[in-house]
Amino acid sequence: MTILSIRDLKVNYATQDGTVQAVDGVSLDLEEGQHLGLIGESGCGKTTLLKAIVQVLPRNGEIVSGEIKFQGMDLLKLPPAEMRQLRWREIATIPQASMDSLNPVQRVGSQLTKLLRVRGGYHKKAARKRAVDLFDMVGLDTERLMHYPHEFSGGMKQRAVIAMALALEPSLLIADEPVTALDVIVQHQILEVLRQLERELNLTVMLITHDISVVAQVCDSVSVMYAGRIVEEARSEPFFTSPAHPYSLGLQQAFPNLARPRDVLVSIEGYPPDLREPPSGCRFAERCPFVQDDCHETDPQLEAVGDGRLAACLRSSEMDSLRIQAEDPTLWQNVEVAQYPHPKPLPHKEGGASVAETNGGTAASASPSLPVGEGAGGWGDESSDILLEMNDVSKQFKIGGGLSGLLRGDKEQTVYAVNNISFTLRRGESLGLAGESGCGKSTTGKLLVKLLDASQGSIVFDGDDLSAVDDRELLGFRSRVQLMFQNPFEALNPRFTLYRSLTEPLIIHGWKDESERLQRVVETLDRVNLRPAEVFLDKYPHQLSGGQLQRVVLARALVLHPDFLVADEPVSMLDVSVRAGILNTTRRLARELGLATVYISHDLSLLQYTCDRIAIMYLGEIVEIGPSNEVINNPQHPYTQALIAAVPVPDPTMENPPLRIREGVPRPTEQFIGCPFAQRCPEAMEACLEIRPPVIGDERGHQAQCHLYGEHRESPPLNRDAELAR
Amino acid sequence: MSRKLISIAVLAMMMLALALPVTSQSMGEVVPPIIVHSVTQAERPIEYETTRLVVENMRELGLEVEHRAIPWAQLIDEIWYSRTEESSAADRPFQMTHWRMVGRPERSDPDEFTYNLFHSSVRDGGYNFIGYNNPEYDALAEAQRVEVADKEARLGIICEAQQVIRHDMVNAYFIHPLTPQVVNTAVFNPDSITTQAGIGVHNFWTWIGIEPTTDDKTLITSTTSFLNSFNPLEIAGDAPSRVTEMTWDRLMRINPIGVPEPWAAESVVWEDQLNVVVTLREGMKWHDGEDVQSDDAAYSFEAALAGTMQTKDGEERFQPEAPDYYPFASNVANIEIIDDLSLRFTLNTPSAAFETSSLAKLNLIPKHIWEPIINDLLTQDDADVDSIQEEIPIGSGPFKYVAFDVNEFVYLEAFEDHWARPNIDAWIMNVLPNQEATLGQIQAGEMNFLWEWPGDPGVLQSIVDDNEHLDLFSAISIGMNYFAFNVRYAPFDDVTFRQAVAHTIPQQFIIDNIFNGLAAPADSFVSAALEYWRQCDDLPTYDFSIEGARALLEGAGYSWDDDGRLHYPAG
Amino acid sequence: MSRGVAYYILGRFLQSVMVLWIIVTLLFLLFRLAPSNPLASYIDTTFTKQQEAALLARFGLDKPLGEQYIIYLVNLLKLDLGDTFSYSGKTVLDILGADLPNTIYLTLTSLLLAYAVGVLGGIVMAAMRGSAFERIGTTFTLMTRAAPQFWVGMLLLTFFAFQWKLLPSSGIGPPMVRYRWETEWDKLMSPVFWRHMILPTFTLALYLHGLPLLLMRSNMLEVLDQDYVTMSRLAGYSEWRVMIQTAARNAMLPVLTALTLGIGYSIGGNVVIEHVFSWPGLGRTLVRAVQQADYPLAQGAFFLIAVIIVFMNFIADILYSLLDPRVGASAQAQVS
Amino acid sequence: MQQEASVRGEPPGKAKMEFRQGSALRQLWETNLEVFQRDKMALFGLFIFAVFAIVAVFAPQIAPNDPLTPLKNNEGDWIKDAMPYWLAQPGEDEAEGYVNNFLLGTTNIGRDIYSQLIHGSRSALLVGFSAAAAVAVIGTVVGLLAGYYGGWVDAILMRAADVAFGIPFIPFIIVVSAFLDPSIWNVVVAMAALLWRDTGRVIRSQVLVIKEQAFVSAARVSGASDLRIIFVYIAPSILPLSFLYGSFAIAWAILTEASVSFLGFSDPETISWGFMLQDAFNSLALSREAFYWIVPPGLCIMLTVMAGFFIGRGYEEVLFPRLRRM
Repeated sequence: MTILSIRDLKVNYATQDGTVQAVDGVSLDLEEGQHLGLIGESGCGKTTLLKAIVQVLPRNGEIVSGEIKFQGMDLLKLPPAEMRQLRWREIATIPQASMDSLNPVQRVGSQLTKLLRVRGGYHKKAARKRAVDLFDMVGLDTERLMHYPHEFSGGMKQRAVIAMALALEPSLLIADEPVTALDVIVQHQILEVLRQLERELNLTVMLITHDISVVAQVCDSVSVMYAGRIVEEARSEPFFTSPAHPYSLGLQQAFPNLARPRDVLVSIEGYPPDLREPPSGCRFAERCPFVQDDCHETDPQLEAVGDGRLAACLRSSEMDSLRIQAEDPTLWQNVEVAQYPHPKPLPHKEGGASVAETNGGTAASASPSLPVGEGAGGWGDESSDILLEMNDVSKQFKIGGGLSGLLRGDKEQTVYAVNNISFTLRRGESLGLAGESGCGKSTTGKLLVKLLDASQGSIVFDGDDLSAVDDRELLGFRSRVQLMFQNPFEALNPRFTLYRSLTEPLIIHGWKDESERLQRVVETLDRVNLRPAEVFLDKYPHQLSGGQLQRVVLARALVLHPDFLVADEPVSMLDVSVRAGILNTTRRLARELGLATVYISHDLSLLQYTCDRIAIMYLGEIVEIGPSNEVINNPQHPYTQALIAAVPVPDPTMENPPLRIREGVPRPTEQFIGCPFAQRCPEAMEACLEIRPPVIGDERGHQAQCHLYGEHRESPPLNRDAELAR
Repeated sequence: MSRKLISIAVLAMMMLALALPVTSQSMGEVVPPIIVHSVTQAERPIEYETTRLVVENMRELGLEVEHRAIPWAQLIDEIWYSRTEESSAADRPFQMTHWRMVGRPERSDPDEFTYNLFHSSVRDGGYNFIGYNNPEYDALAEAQRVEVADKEARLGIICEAQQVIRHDMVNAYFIHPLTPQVVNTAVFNPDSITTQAGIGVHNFWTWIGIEPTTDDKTLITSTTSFLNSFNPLEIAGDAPSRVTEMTWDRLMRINPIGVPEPWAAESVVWEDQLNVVVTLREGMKWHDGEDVQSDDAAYSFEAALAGTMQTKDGEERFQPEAPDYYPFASNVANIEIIDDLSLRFTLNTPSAAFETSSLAKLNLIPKHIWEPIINDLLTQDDADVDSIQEEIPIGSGPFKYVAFDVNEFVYLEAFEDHWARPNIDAWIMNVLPNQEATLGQIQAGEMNFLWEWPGDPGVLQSIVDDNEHLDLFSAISIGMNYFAFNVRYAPFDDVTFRQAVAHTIPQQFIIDNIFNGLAAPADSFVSAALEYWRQCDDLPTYDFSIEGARALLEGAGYSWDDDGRLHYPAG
Repeated sequence: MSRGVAYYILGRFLQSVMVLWIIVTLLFLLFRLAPSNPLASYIDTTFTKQQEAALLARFGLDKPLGEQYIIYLVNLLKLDLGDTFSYSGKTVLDILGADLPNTIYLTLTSLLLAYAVGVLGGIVMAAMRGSAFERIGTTFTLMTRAAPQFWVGMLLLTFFAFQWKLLPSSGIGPPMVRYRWETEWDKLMSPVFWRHMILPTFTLALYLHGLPLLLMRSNMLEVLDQDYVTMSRLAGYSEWRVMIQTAARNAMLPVLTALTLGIGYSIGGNVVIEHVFSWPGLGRTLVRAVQQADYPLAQGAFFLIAVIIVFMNFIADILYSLLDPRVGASAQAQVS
Repeated sequence: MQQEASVRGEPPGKAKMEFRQGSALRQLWETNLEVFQRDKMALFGLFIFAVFAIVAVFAPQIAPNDPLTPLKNNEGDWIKDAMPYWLAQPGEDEAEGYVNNFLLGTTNIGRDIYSQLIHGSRSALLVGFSAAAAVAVIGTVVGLLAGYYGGWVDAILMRAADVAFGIPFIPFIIVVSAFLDPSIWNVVVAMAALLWRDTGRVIRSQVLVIKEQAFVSAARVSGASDLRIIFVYIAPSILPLSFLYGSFAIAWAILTEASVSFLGFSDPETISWGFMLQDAFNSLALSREAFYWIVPPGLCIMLTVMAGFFIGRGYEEVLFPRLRRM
């Protein structure tokens, strides 16, 4: 039975600059018990569609035409009061950013019971009982009912919101990005909950996300939305094996996949069209590698393409051959270049780029195509000797101390952010730091660039101990080490033009000559594929897209020709379609320029794609380190195993194994005698609590710090109840 | 080298020699800038405007004059405490200031002003802050005090004193204010209102004599100043004085024409220059029902004389417990109780003002209440009667205490057992600093007797004109407004200069324009209200005339330079 | 109350005490270094040097500055604000103790009135965002905030008291009535008192209502943009519930804090209103004391107002941390 | 650093360069421009200030009479309580011996009210702008230092702010102006001594936010010094906030000065609107029903204060777009 049926829905937003046709003729059917995934880039109308269904569009939004039928009722003709009654009793919605969806000044439990009483007609007692049941159902401790939202972790909040959404036993659940911005383990747990509830409650679900691997895990069918239209509809399996629309194809190939790593990821460069004046032809034509002339004129309609699939592409009949072509990343790369047409391409860019990017071999061996050794601070490949050494480095923060803290009544606490980590980095090598949030990886990144000073231990950069540098030496260091930031929207001074932002490092480092600076800036912009560079010089950050901004950030990092780059979650804020582009460019340049790189990310598949080696961090310690493939394919530490197991795979046929650890990294306010992971470790033994685990390694440099491989491997398993009682 | 130096020196000396006679012959140094003090406009607009006017006229004499308007408290500081070289403000001693003396019944005798304002003995610490020091005058001031028996002779001395002061122009008197008072004649019989010379209609005689014409026999008045104490041994200001004089009787009272007459005393008989016998009325009662007896009267003076010797910074000092009244009792050498109703005062020195400033000044207080209080105070180092506030003040006056809220109101009612029971039943005084509110209340009938008006008299006049039931009374005050000169320093140490400045005061213009006619011209510290003491030959006059002032200065050798600036006489 | 909150409160309290001590020290220096002479109110034709010295001794002004400071602090701890220069037989505390209730009645009544009107107005303004009504309403509110209080008071006085004689012009009541008020309770039960309070209260409330109104309006607009408000819409709550129970409730928090702070600041800021309406409160006493150079009194009034402000700031912080659970023990409330 | 060989053509011209260098200032200018372009009320506020500024500068030329000197009639007496000519009875003035050309009449001692009003704009603007400038500068510097350096610098400065928050505002101004010589500068100094507290705190918290933003870290990683970070990176971002608080401070300062003058703690030689009202109140203008004396100064105060509010709100709406009217 069709539970939700949308016909030719059109939603417009009135803005100062014109009418945005956010949803433009969407038709959609949702059968009872179906789990539909609605995917697409941000800004393609997914959330608007949701808001239109439950009719909570903002003031400037208007449903222009179309029909939304829910269980036979025409929602658009329903009086507002009756529509209101439907919400959450029949159609439950989990809004985006559900982190902030709980009232911060009310206990979560009372929000839930209030909902049950006001909307569900429950009596006080019954409501309380139901609340307990619901918390149980989503896997939350019922004690938590008495807590305030700020005392919840992100995953717990998400569970609470799910509990609220299911409180009135709706027949349809629409979830908007339910796991975005959550740590991988938490994400895994939430998806587990969703999957379980789908099964138990026989829910009909519509899941809105940009992450196709999430869809693969939870949904049985997929709709792809692009620029206010649905461009493909399919069951999950055929969709993931053989997408029927070039956009789907691109999305699929843009995702790193732990199970089937690629040498080069595809990036769908460019942006969705301006929906104030949508193009008359295919809306994807601008970015499509398979574009033909008639694509620009003819607006393709959603048509059956076999296997019960629908696709809106003029070339859908040739899709099988297109799929094979699409395997070649250069096809998409050409699009990237085409996006910034360059009248006179630089000779040294050609070939080199594609060689480097298709080559994917070990890092430093790729021969850079740039002239080598340009004086002090130049980019050299003198030898493969050690560039950086971390020796037993620790970092603690004191919070709430001092006179003012005392007066404010804060008790001083020490946060052990980084504990005794050691590793070395060779010139040109790339290392990935992975772990859940709060594991100390960003702090390590800051220590590496001396944004923070280590509390103990030494960091030796190119032979100099960083704790002992004087101001002049520090300036020298600063010219050789750079940081690339997570959020490109914050990484640039909004008040500076790009030229000003890029020229600042040069000014600081004493480049007096304006024309030299300009030349360097232009050259660097060119190198990060922002062409023609002059176009960008006078722009302000808000005039650029996220992907472009991140390229500018990269350019600023490279403008001084550093030896060493730390990239802290360089693409986590970006849309999937452009992530790959940034990663590719960074990786290519690092190899071309012999740049040593440290990538910090919670996304192991990304690190596997970009890094020679990966280090796994937990509570400020490196628990495992080794060559990327080794760590991913042969994880030694139980924590690494859990992390890898939690990564969703964009393949509906592969179901992740159930996780054996709970979410939630404890706050690092104490130092552990034994293994910091012991509390969460499924393999924990008695020795883990008392004795520091040994570092066990093999000849390829794959090391793990765990008792499972040491002399205490025979230690009896930990009795957790006894431990809790202690 | 040295030759060159010498020639330069010689040349310079020649030039100096040439220049010196020219300057010294033609004019002296420029008269330095003068600061004229007054209170701020916000505090007393009339005084501020007057000062402004005079300052502008003084500038026409070629003087550089600054008008320094500061709050009263600061003014006191700069005037009172910068009279001598040792003072903290010695770098800027005051030169000229607007000053005001208010009229009080005890000032009906000229002694206080004659002696306390000008005698050289009060030059360093007392009211002679202008630093006037004239042995000839001192003799006159002392003589009038002793001249008890012969009133005519005393008048002669006082006239001479007025002549001296007027000639020496130590204080440039310009007006005696006419105190405007408004009475609601719809509730009071206007004929029953008594005007007291120099005080006005708001006086003791009016309070007990005024006849209410309606059933509501309550007199409601207000003050714009402070009502901060209700204490028979403290002089806290004008408004509290009204209250104490009604609540506590006195042996004598100043009668409407300014002469003391027996009041609580049946008779006051001078046995000689130093001894006076006072006999009390029979049957007087304290408000608590006790009899008023001669030992109460005696104690009233003893309390004022009570005190301890205290050592401070190695200096022995007598510390009176009632410092405000001590000066008025200090001439008493001995008090002898003759019987229950009569007692004899023996004085240290003969004093003509004894009746006015002692017998008619000191409040009679009940010994049975005050003796324990004073005795207690005598054991304490740093407390005096100012720190005492009786729960229910007990006096023997025609009015008795009902309620008192500091700086808010005082509420008295007629004392039924008094031999001169007032015609009204209750007397209420509100504190109303807000003049608008005062006007509103007198018009609305919320208040029926306006006795104090620091504001624009013209407004009051127009209100009275608009309201049939309001009558305006006005009387020349004992008080006066004047400019005081610090005679210690140049240029005000020169009598001619002071006289010239006196010529710049546009007396009539001030009366017409600033006081709206509600002021009388003044030429002496004795008010025209005190008719008897003003029966003197014409005092010197100083008409408003800038030319006159210039002529006077020119005659004394002052001169003006090309920029019109005034220079001292040469030499 | 958790231990963290208890710690927070204790810490804030200690901080308030320290702030107060600094203020008290500044106050001491301010008044000791003042140019006016404390004896100004005593000057009379009979004033002698002897008397002067005695008076200085009586108020302890002849001692060295350091010694005076210690005495001053010790006395403050004993809640002894000293004797006034100009009110005989009364201590500073007596005078201020009589003033304080009047100031509090005036302040609280006006604040409650102002905040009731302001909060409701703010909700309405937020709900009617963009309408002509909102534009006119906010402009009017801005006007009331821009107009000098004393001026508004003067105009109101002219019409209501002088022209139409509807309301009394000043004070808290005629003496014939007032002397029967033996306790504060009697005063509060007296219709005369409330009649006298109407004009000053209205003037003050007219000025004070602007802050809560504008604050409530902007808070509402901010809260209405929050995800949890969207969430309650999505949850199918009625618009009334969304606006009042969720949005207004959350938007109220800063307004409540502002109210608490407002109590402190109004008590110090009522000076002008009390002057215009001759309201016997702390502010009027302070002005008169300053004019009269009655140091102990002015200092005492200043001190008392400062204590109330610091205390109210303290309460506001505590209140905020209690009302908004997010402001935990570690966060410093950034209100005001 | 060695110069790399020119890979590309000629560098762009010099003029364009300078334009780019001044970009931070230009951006700031644009923010200010945006405030007044976006918000008509803010523009109106600016207009009010402009009008009063012109009046203040040319006060002696505009005012027909000296504001402090009482005017005299033919007989040399003061022209007291003259009604504005448009209210006066015809012929009344001739009887009194003067020509009534007073727009707003005269005071009770014959000063020209209109001239006082004109001259009053001087002290209002002087007080308003100098106090606002002081408040903005102190508050900004305090906020920058406390926010950027944190630690004990922050602790001391914020404790100082707490103290400033604990000192009763109007009483403090009264006491200071009573103790010092009456002068508007003392009022300005006293106001500035306390009012910086709000600006300081808000700017501090803003600095704390900006300091954590990646572009500041980026500057640090690039080797920028603390001073460079504070003044090149952080300060321009918080300057609009300083302007915001500055505009509100103009309003508060004018209001406060009026209150203090009204209570009689101002310099009587300097005409201000508050002083005029004090004069009117003490000279019983209410009883005279001299509305031509009472109303204009109050309106002027209200207008200038509102101008400050309008401009402040303009900044608020640009800085905190959520408050924006749709």
